[in-house]
Amino acid sequence: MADLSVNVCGIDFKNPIIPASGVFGYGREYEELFPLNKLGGIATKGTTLHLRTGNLAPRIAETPAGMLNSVGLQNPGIDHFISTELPYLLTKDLVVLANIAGSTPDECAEVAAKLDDTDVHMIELNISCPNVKQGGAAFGTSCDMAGEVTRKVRQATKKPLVVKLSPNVTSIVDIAKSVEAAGADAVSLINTLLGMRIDINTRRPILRNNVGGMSGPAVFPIAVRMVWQVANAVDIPVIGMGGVSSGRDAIELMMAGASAVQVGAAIFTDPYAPVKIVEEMNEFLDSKGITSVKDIIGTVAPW
Amino acid sequence: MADLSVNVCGIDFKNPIIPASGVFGYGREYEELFPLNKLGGIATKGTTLHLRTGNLAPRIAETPAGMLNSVGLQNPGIDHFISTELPYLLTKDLVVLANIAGSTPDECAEVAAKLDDTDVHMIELNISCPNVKQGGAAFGTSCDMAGEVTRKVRQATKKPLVVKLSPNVTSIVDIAKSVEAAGADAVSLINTLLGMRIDINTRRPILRNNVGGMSGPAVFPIAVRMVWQVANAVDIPVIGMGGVSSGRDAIELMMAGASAVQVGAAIFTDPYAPVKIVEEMNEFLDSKGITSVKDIIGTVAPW
Amino acid sequence: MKYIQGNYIIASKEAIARNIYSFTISCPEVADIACPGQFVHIRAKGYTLRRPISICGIDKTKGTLRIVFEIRGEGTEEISRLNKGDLIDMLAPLGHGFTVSEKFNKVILIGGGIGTPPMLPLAQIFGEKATVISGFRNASAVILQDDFKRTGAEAILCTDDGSAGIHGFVTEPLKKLLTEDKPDAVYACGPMPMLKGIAALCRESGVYCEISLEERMACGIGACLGCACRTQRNDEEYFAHVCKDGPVFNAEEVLW
Amino acid sequence: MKYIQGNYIIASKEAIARNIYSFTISCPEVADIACPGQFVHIRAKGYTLRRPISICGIDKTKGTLRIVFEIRGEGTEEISRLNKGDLIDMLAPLGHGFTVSEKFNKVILIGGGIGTPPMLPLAQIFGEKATVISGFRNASAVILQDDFKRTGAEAILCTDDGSAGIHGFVTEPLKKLLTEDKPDAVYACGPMPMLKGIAALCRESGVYCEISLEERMACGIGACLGCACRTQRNDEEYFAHVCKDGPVFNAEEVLW
Ligand SMILES: Cc1cc2nc3c(=O)[nH]c(=O)nc-3n(C[C@H](O)[C@H](O)[C@H](O)COP(=O)(O)OP(=O)(O)OC[C@H]3O[C@@H](n4cnc5c(N)ncnc54)[C@H](O)[C@@H]3O)c2cc1C
Ligand SMILES: Cc1cc2nc3c(=O)[nH]c(=O)nc-3n(C[C@H](O)[C@H](O)[C@H](O)COP(=O)(O)OP(=O)(O)OC[C@H]3O[C@@H](n4cnc5c(N)ncnc54)[C@H](O)[C@@H]3O)c2cc1C
Ligand SMILES: Cc1cc2nc3c(=O)[nH]c(=O)nc-3n(C[C@H](O)[C@H](O)[C@H](O)COP(=O)(O)O)c2cc1C
Ligand SMILES: Cc1cc2nc3c(=O)[nH]c(=O)nc-3n(C[C@H](O)[C@H](O)[C@H](O)COP(=O)(O)O)c2cc1C
Ligand code: FES
Ligand code: FES
Repeated sequence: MADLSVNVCGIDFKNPIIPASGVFGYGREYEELFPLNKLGGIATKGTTLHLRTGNLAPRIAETPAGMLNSVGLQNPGIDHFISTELPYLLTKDLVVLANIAGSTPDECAEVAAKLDDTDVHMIELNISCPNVKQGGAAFGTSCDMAGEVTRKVRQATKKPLVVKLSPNVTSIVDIAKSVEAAGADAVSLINTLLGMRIDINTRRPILRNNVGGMSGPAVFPIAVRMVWQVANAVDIPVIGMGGVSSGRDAIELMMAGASAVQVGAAIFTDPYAPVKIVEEMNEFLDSKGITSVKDIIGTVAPW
Repeated sequence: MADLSVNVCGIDFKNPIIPASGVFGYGREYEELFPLNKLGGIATKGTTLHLRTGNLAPRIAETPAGMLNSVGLQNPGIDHFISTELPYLLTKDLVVLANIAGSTPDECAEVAAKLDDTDVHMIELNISCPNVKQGGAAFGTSCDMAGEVTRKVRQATKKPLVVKLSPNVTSIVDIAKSVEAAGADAVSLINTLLGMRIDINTRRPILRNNVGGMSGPAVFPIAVRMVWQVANAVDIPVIGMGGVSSGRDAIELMMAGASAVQVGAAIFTDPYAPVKIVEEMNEFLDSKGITSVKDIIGTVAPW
Repeated sequence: MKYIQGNYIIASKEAIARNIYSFTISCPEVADIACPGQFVHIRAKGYTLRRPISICGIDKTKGTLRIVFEIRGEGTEEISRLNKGDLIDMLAPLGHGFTVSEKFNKVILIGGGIGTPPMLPLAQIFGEKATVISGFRNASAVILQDDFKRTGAEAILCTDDGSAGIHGFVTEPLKKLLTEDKPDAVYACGPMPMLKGIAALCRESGVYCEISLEERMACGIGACLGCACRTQRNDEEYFAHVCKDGPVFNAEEVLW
Repeated sequence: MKYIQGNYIIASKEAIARNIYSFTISCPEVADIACPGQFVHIRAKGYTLRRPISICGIDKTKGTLRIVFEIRGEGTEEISRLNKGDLIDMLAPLGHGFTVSEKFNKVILIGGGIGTPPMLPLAQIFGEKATVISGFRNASAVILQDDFKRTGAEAILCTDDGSAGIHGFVTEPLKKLLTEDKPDAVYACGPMPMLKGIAALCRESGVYCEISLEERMACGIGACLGCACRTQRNDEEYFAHVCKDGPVFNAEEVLW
């Protein structure tokens, strides 16, 4: 049994596996299947200042080895999260990353400020949601905006601040550097890639929002590349995600430079995916005689 | 039997299907399997001023529903193309798109100038190859550079000029507009997405070049989105590609706005893919009573 | 709420119409807790998303569930390749089913096309108290009529082209029944325009109506918020989720 | 050059060692034109890239090819699930095979691990003129020894751990043979370090040596330029392609 624990900006995780924001709600639904304490952490559904109803349906489309979603940040608002969901999650013996978003930098800061008074472990600031009109990807695709929103949120909270980056950019390294300079304690990547599917019988986009965010195994090579580039360019830790569906994938992303790994769409294919991934990682490490998963982080040897 | 012919900037194609540059060499190898005149056109292997040896192997990696390549523009040089490959292809009753690349705008222009004296039908200027150190993606990820190289090549040739765009950008629409303004007659998209895979046993990137370009079905939703965005933003025709592996995919990309469709990685899975795609498109059109494939171009009705 | 994910043996497989298959699946722990109107979420090998399919039969004694599905695309085609004896990966039972009240003495069950299967467990419960109206494109698409008759329910068959049963839509016999002999409840599943028409008729007649909706799903259990459906409760608009709050909704709550 | 893509019936399937399978495939038109050293490019359901596998037997009379492959990853695992009677999708025969000369009176064939199969068609041609040296990790990985013996060739077996045959690498017996009784040619296939060692020994002894290389492939027919191999011809460096110019190369031409 290898030591699977990791530490990301001062927070201890019993293992590196975290269900990604948006696929796991606030944990209650999957708790019917397994105890949440099997997980290293949970990234909660993107939460905003006020309740949001999200986009019209259809919000989901399938793609080769992946999917599109255009949920559009439906959520009950941060007050509900703090009063009802967070206290429950905090009893579950796993790290809680509160994923937050907002239409303006000030709104993001206000949400973060509310969390600052709670016992939440980390804040994951989503500056990369492709499914909302304001904020979202607009923040994540400009270095200036990314820096500004990070700075404002930084000022609003002393919690470890993870900024979640968009892959829909020319240089994710530049964005990562700019949020690092603005005070982020870590970055997480990748959010979804903007995609589209059309029903050729009706000639309508399958998603009511026309376009949506692509995730799942299809995007894994892009995640590996971006994690590798960013981990080599910044001094803060990187939380990796994008298409991870097996222990081997998680190991690969950690070798590329991730200190912890989030799992999204794979959970829809197999709800036990995060738990199995933990087991598979352990098997791999044992088979190689590696005693601690920390020893593989960033160990890829480029040619 | 529906009318499958299309016309892209004045050039007639008997059908919209074109093997994409780099997967089909100069056509000779696949001619063992089927006559080239079954195809609408051929986009030839990216060719530069002088012979290039390309990158070290491994140059190929598999990914979920896709692949990476880092061939690095290995080619025999434009003079060989003009003396040996082009005359042969011109006897084959299909449109020849000469795909060209170069390390500097001037080099690209010089290659184009050489082609200007030949009977090649179109020039496809690749400003988006992720696998070479100079030129390549560097041109395709900046509006200024993309405009400059297009302008220089435009001045060097009167041939219809298609500029091939990179998906590794924040706004492909901006790049498309800038090459349109610089005199491109059409744009083709998408080239490959930059990705990486690591062999977790050796901790080495699978590709000797560390990173490579991702293509295949996995990228299809990104291609649909980008073709749709670009087709709605420019007045010149769009040649679509990226992950097309069936007649339904080709129809979808044309509904998104493509006037013709290139097929790449799918040919590796099934060498007859381009021929089958033509047949499947015809079947679909017939089943819907659509008499000409031209009638579906850009007909998606967004919500 | 309670659901399980597991691999279960297909006890029998039958092709009951062109491209329509019936599977009986041995899954005692699921059958034990399943209710009419719920669905199962099936993994199709090679596909990222599971496919939601209604429960068409629950046999708690034998520990089996029955599903009936049509090949509509690649995923259902892949599932249709499974054979008797193979394992099927299900997350089940899911969702909020039909409200079944012992007080109901007369109910109408309406199924349109591949929306017919979820009506069968209700027919089994209500028996002679139920009238089942099923509508299909044409005679070759007709399914489950003998099953309905075996429950003791009255079965009225309609086809769009008149090639079997009554020529016309299910709303015609429904109109007649609503005026002639007002039922306690109407339950329906099928294409949206049909459900909309049924809901309007029930509203006019003041009859309680429940409908089962479809939406594209990812998680199937209410976590991803993918399968939104605009509803209203207590005069407030509310984005419910088909997989958790539905698939069965009170027709009055749905904002069409 | 000539190759065909088609779906062919698997005439027989055998597990010949742990995770190693032997298929005999009925494909008269391919068998008819196949030569020793060529390979087939097999489609694995659900995977984008085909898998290259050497030809291990050619029976032009029966119209069959034999392949022997090891499960190394997901694609070969998928292919291993095919059974007798199933169709296998092949693009074949591909590549440039071994140079077989009637003038050769004594040849040495060397296979390392899963590099052994392509040596069998050569052994069939050379028969008693051939000495086959095969090397494996251990006794449980040993394959094809009886097949080699049936060709009349002399078969020398080595294992890394001495659990079968000679304890040590194939280069030991090779050294001996090169000095004792100089052959006309050496043919080899196996891991790179082994091939490098063999090439060096042959060069020292001035013996003609051909080796079969591996590289990751896409098209398999020379179109995509994916499977590059640094070689030199006429003192000029040249990026050859394993699928078309190889997999068999003159050892002298390869730049290691
Ligand atoms: C609660 C519920 C119960 C259902 N019960 C039945 C049933 O008993 N029998 C039956 O034949 N069908 C039923 N359906 C419809 C069935 O889920 C779809 O026909 C099926 O998902 C189509 O998958 P595919 O792979 O064939 O099509 P594809 O078009 O290849 O599927 C692509 C994606 O779209 C989704 N999708 C496509 N059509 C639908 C749809 N109508 N509803 C939801 N998702 C869709 C798929 O699930 C998949 O994610 C039900 C749907 C829901 C939501
Ligand atoms: C000319 C040639 C002949 C071969 N003959 C045989 C044979 O007779 N028997 C046998 O067991 N194996 C043979 N191999 C090796 C065989 O092709 C690989 O073991 C196989 O491709 C691995 O696929 P996978 O799905 O199991 O592995 P994965 O790692 O899942 O494959 C991922 C990708 O890498 C490629 N790949 C991985 N390893 C290799 C490799 N060693 N060579 C080339 N591509 C690789 C795969 O083709 C695929 O594209 C041969 C290879 C070549 C090039
Ligand atoms: C249905 C769905 C909803 C999502 N919602 C959010 C969200 O609210 N906030 C966020 O930061 N990311 C959200 N994401 C993105 C994921 O957290 C993750 O970054 C992405 O899906 C890539 O990982 P994967 O390929 O493992 O799914 C969502 C993804 C999906 C599929
Ligand atoms: C092996 C390989 C080589 C390629 N070489 C070139 C090239 O030389 N020039 C070019 O413009 N695009 C090149 N491409 C990109 C393709 O033309 C195409 O844009 C891309 O693969 C997306 O299409 P696909 O998903 O159908 O493969 C290459 C792609 C592959 C897979
Ligand atoms: S499918 Fe995830 S909430 Fe309904
Ligand atoms: S695999 Fe395409 S050239 Fe060899």
